[in-house]
Amino acid sequence: MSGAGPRSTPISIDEVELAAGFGPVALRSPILAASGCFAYGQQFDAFMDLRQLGGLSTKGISPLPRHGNPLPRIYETASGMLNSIGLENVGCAAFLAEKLPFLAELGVSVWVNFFGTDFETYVECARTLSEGSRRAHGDGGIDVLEMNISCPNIKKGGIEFGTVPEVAHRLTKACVEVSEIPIVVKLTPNVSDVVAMADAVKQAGAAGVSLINTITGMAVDVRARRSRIATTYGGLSGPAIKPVALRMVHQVAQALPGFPICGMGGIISGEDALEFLMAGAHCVQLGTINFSEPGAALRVTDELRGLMAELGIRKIADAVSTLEPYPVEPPHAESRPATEPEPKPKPEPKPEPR
Amino acid sequence: MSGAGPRSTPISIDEVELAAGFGPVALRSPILAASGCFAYGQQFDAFMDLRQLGGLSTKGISPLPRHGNPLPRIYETASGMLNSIGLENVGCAAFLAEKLPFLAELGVSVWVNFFGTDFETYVECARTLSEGSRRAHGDGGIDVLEMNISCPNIKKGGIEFGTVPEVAHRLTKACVEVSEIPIVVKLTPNVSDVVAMADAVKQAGAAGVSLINTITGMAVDVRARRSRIATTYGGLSGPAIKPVALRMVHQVAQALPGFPICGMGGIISGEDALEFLMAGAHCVQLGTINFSEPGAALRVTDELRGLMAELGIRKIADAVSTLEPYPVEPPHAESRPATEPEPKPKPEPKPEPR
Amino acid sequence: MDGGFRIAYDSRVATAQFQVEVAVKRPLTGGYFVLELASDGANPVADAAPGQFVMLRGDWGRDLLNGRAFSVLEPIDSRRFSVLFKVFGRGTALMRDMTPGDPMTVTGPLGHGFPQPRPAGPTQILVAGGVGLPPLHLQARLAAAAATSASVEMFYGGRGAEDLVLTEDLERWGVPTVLATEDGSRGEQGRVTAPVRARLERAAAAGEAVELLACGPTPMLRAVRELGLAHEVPTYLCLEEMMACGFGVCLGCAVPVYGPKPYKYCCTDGPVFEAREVRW
Amino acid sequence: MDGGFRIAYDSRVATAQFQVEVAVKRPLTGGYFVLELASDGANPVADAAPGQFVMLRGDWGRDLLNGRAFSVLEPIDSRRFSVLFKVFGRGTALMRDMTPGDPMTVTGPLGHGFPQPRPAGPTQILVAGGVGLPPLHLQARLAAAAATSASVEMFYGGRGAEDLVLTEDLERWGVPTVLATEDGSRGEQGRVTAPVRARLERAAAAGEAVELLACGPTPMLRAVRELGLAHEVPTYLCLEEMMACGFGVCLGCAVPVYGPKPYKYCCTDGPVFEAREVRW
Ligand SMILES: Cc1cc2nc3c(=O)[nH]c(=O)nc-3n(C[C@H](O)[C@H](O)[C@H](O)COP(=O)(O)OP(=O)(O)OC[C@H]3O[C@@H](n4cnc5c(N)ncnc54)[C@H](O)[C@@H]3O)c2cc1C
Ligand SMILES: Cc1cc2nc3c(=O)[nH]c(=O)nc-3n(C[C@H](O)[C@H](O)[C@H](O)COP(=O)(O)OP(=O)(O)OC[C@H]3O[C@@H](n4cnc5c(N)ncnc54)[C@H](O)[C@@H]3O)c2cc1C
Ligand SMILES: Cc1cc2nc3c(=O)[nH]c(=O)nc-3n(C[C@H](O)[C@H](O)[C@H](O)COP(=O)(O)O)c2cc1C
Ligand SMILES: Cc1cc2nc3c(=O)[nH]c(=O)nc-3n(C[C@H](O)[C@H](O)[C@H](O)COP(=O)(O)O)c2cc1C
Ligand code: FES
Ligand code: FES
Repeated sequence: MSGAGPRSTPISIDEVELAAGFGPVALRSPILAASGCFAYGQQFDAFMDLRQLGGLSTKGISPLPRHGNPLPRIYETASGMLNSIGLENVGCAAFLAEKLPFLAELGVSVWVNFFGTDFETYVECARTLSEGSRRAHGDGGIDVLEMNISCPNIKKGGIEFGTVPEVAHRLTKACVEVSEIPIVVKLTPNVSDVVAMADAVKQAGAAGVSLINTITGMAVDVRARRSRIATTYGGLSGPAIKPVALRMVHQVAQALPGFPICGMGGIISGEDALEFLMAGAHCVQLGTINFSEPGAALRVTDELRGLMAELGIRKIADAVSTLEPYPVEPPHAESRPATEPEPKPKPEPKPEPR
Repeated sequence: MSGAGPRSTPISIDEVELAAGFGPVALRSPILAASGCFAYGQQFDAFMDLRQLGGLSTKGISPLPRHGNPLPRIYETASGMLNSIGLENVGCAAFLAEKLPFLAELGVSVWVNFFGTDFETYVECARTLSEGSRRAHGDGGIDVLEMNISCPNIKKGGIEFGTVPEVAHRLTKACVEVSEIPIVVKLTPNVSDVVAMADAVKQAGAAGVSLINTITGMAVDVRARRSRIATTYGGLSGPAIKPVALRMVHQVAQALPGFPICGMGGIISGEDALEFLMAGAHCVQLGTINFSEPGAALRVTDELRGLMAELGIRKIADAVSTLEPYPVEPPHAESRPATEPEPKPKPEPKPEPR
Repeated sequence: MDGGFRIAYDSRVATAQFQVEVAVKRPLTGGYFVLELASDGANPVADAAPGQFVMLRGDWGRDLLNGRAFSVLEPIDSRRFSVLFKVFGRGTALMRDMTPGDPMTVTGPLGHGFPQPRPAGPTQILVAGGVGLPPLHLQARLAAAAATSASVEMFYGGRGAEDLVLTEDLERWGVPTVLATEDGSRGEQGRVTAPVRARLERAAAAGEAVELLACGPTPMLRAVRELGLAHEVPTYLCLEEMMACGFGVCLGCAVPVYGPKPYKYCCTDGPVFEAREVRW
Repeated sequence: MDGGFRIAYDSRVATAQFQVEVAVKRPLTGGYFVLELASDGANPVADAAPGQFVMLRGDWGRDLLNGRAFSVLEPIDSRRFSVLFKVFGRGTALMRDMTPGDPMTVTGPLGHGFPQPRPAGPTQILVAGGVGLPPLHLQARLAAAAATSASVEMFYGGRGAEDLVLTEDLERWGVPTVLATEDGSRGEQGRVTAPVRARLERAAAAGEAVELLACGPTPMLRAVRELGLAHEVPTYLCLEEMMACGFGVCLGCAVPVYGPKPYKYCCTDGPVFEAREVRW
């Protein structure tokens, strides 16, 4: 294949700094846990030192508690899984009273994923969470309100919030206005033009975007002649969707340089995380992998640190949005030109099998 | 889990009929080979008896020959692969002269995938292929013109053909008008609303839709700091995308009952194929699997036949669009009602581990 | 190189994730296997109660994402435990192909098990079918070890004789056992619920206090539930739902219940539920 | 149950897909392995020429989708052949873990190999690096067998001594061999292209007709290409591109060339290309 990549000089593990910046939000590491895959954090206390996380995003919170969908709610597919949990959650009040105090103590970046069932309840939820957090914890409570406008389970209007730029713009603006806490909008991949969506929420004052939520999918039980999911469709997550997530992160990073992006979708290794950073994410979240490997976030953090040392990348900022183009092939001609361009000194070979 | 599926009585393999109908097109089996994954058919002659196929779709043809994209063009991802071949093809004239005669001889349904670089060349391509085939082969040449409006590689207008319903409508109508051969439109999954697209081309006179083309994706080589694909993005195919494909087939089948759908995306087994049929596809195509297993189409055909026998499904039409809803859970209450509804006779258990 | 994933965490609390190796894979009749797993250090599965389970995962790459749930068959000692399985889908097929020394990752023990046999308590009628045997086999083992075996009786059903495994253990422990096969090749002919019904009627006639503890295929559990409700005896069902995590975070394993909320969770609230509670 | 996929087709033509079993897996130094594969019946790889390759796939499930390309190391007899590999990514890691009896699917032999050694033809200078050894090893084997070994000379390079494998074969066949290692632990110190350059200069001075045949890492092939062009000797490079199919249908393995079309295909037009043709 044509040429090899840029040369890199390994550095020592201790020289690697994982501190990351996500717009106004400082993170001690770019590795966070994703919404819906980490509950409200407590369960993971048994498996790892939560303080080593960059942060975590809670299960999506709505103004009132919600019960979930009928079963079955999940099904495994090739390198991925479908879920239709139904945004079950304890509601704003119980979250603030019972869950936030534990999270506020941790000292990691607390992202609270939230949603409403219509325009008003979205705004109400943002206001309640922002006010409740400031009242009880000052600056030390919720760091980011991650607004989920990508939920396929909300009947009325839900789809439009996530797929029509103007609607998303209005909603974001209204929530930003009532919240003292930065609002990051979590976008759905189920759109023709993710850049238009990101641009719309950016113009509305969003502090950044989270990319991507699950892709709507389905599986069929041919013996029972039914969908594998009671609500027919579910959201696809896991390694299967990583290429789609990376593409969307890259599209938005190219179109809106500097606008903070939190990347996610199928990350299970430090190398995966670095792919997202290089494509343009400022930090990443781990979702599905937490189910099979509750300590995954720390393993991935270690792997990322090791890989950065190997590749001589000192700081996270030195990785973000740093992809290079391929060298241009010599122009095509019927036969090799007599005066072939001087062979340029070739870059160091990267590890290749041959 | 709640209840089991419908009871089925196995039948003998010989009772299974694979003949399928796709609107005006009769197929000896619902298993076809997908465009871009079967070249023009000849290479597979070495691996299988092509006459046992339901049909095949050729590599996409444009009015003039096209060379492909720079390399690398492909990369393997979790349960899938990315490609950016660049719609390399021999062009209409060479196709009609050199490739079609071989295909016309086979006696299987010949689908010719085609595209243009703008409105005019699309229409020109449809006309040339239709006229050329009728002139040389009468009714025995091309059976379906599969119009690819989902190509991410066409610079100008290409995206709009595939993502804006009105544009797709106009283009389809123009091509239908110049073609004596049924036109099936191959839709892209990279849209917010696939039903709107399907409806638009149906109204324009399309004989059916092919669902889905690849999902735009990306992978990063962190050592070389480049995309794994020279053109940055590629199309994701393979088992990873099957849930998305099934969902779109089901959405279109529900919204436009009876409208012929050719389903594809990650099919590698007879069970996969039956999932698509039950979700609403009238026939299916196999893509990526042909690369690693050139005889896959016949294995899948055998597996489908065996599974139909096991499940007592005599004809393809008895499988198409036959999913059933889940039984409704008893209503929720604080405690079990004294007069619990009489336990209904439960259906036969399907094979379950416990 | 693109990652498969493996981990090695120390167990920090009773429920943890830890590494084991396949120590023994013992084929039984009917396609069943006993898989004995061993860890380097002491592991918390040693204290597992009947009905508790583990999530198991081999070094299987990215396609099979989640662990698979298996009831603990025997907590052998501080380092070893075993499970019973039968090939069902892709994960269990990979387990069949494993050989001693192969690494696996375990999360557990998880969930809440059956009520313990109480020395002077009601007679516990254990109803087992298929791969639902392990919790009841372990319940019988503990009852026998506590020399209170008189208080448990096993009713164990299968399609044919080859589906009834590990019955020699029950014999050795002196646990009264009724076997039933649908084809009549061993024990009574028919479903196991028939002798259970007879036993309940006998108890009712004698005014004997009994409890039902069941684990097996869903249709069997539905039948046991109805028997228990009809005879108004305490009835505990060990349920099985699709699980991604096993420790209460994915919310995938919902069980419809009566109560303040419409759903409980199989992994953390169960897998053992009271029959009256289950909204079936 | 969700399908893994396996197939069993009879070979109908010279290029076909067929099943084999791992017969022997022989570890060499430097992490290299020789994998010997055996089919039940005769298979077409028996006739493979140096540079021809096979697509190999184990029973690996849905994650690893496509076959992996490997040059034929030795077409042993009508049923057996071998390949040489080193662990690079996930597929080759799975190959390292395979044991005798494990099934694999083979497509091949594929592609076009090197020009044959001709009894009175030019001296063929074979340049090999890393896993690029097999085609040249086979070329040397055939030359030796045809008793024309005088017309081939091997130049073989690696990082260290452990990267130079199967050199005992070359010795046994009496093939003149120059070894080079970057760390100087065996043969000349430095890249293998240095002695090749010297050899070309010697040939030029003596008016000796020579050809270059090379297979190895891309940077080595680029250097050999430039040497060949500079010395105006016929130069054949065995290239390696990402391949999904190996038989000309995916169009993934494009090689930029000079000629009527801008691309040829590594799998069907190559993998051996003339240096002048390659648009690098
Ligand atoms: C609490 C509990 C205890 C269990 N104990 C045992 C036991 O001791 N022995 C035994 O053989 N089996 C037991 N099972 C069932 C066992 O988990 C499934 O047979 C197994 O997950 C099937 O995996 P597979 O990869 O072979 O099947 P696949 O169908 O390929 O699995 C696909 C996905 O579905 C999930 N899945 C499939 N079937 C079930 C099911 N019935 N329940 C839960 N998840 C399922 C898998 O975990 C996986 O995520 C238990 C299940 C539960 C919930
Ligand atoms: C004609 C030809 C002959 C070859 N002969 C040999 C040989 O004799 N011995 C040997 O060890 N290796 C050989 N290779 C390279 C070998 O195919 C790759 O090392 C192997 O595909 C890597 O697979 P993986 O799963 O370990 O790596 P991964 O990186 O996990 O593979 C991911 C995907 O990329 C493809 N891929 C990765 N690297 C390459 C590459 N360099 N070339 C082509 N495809 C690649 C894989 O096939 C797979 O589809 C040859 C390649 C070609 C094209
Ligand atoms: C079971 C489950 C529940 C989820 N719940 C939420 C949620 O409440 N809010 C939200 O924004 N995203 C939710 N997600 C999406 C994840 O946060 C994440 O965007 C997605 O799963 C992709 O990442 P992954 O591939 O690493 O899992 C959920 C995902 C899963 C699998
Ligand atoms: C290498 C490659 C080339 C393709 N070329 C075309 C094409 O020319 N025209 C087209 O409509 N679809 C093309 N496709 C898309 C396939 O026909 C199919 O829609 C898609 O791959 C999903 O099916 P699969 O998952 O079974 O591969 C191509 C796919 C691949 C992998
Ligand atoms: S299995 Fe995840 S919550 Fe129960
Ligand atoms: S590898 Fe598919 S065309 Fe060459």
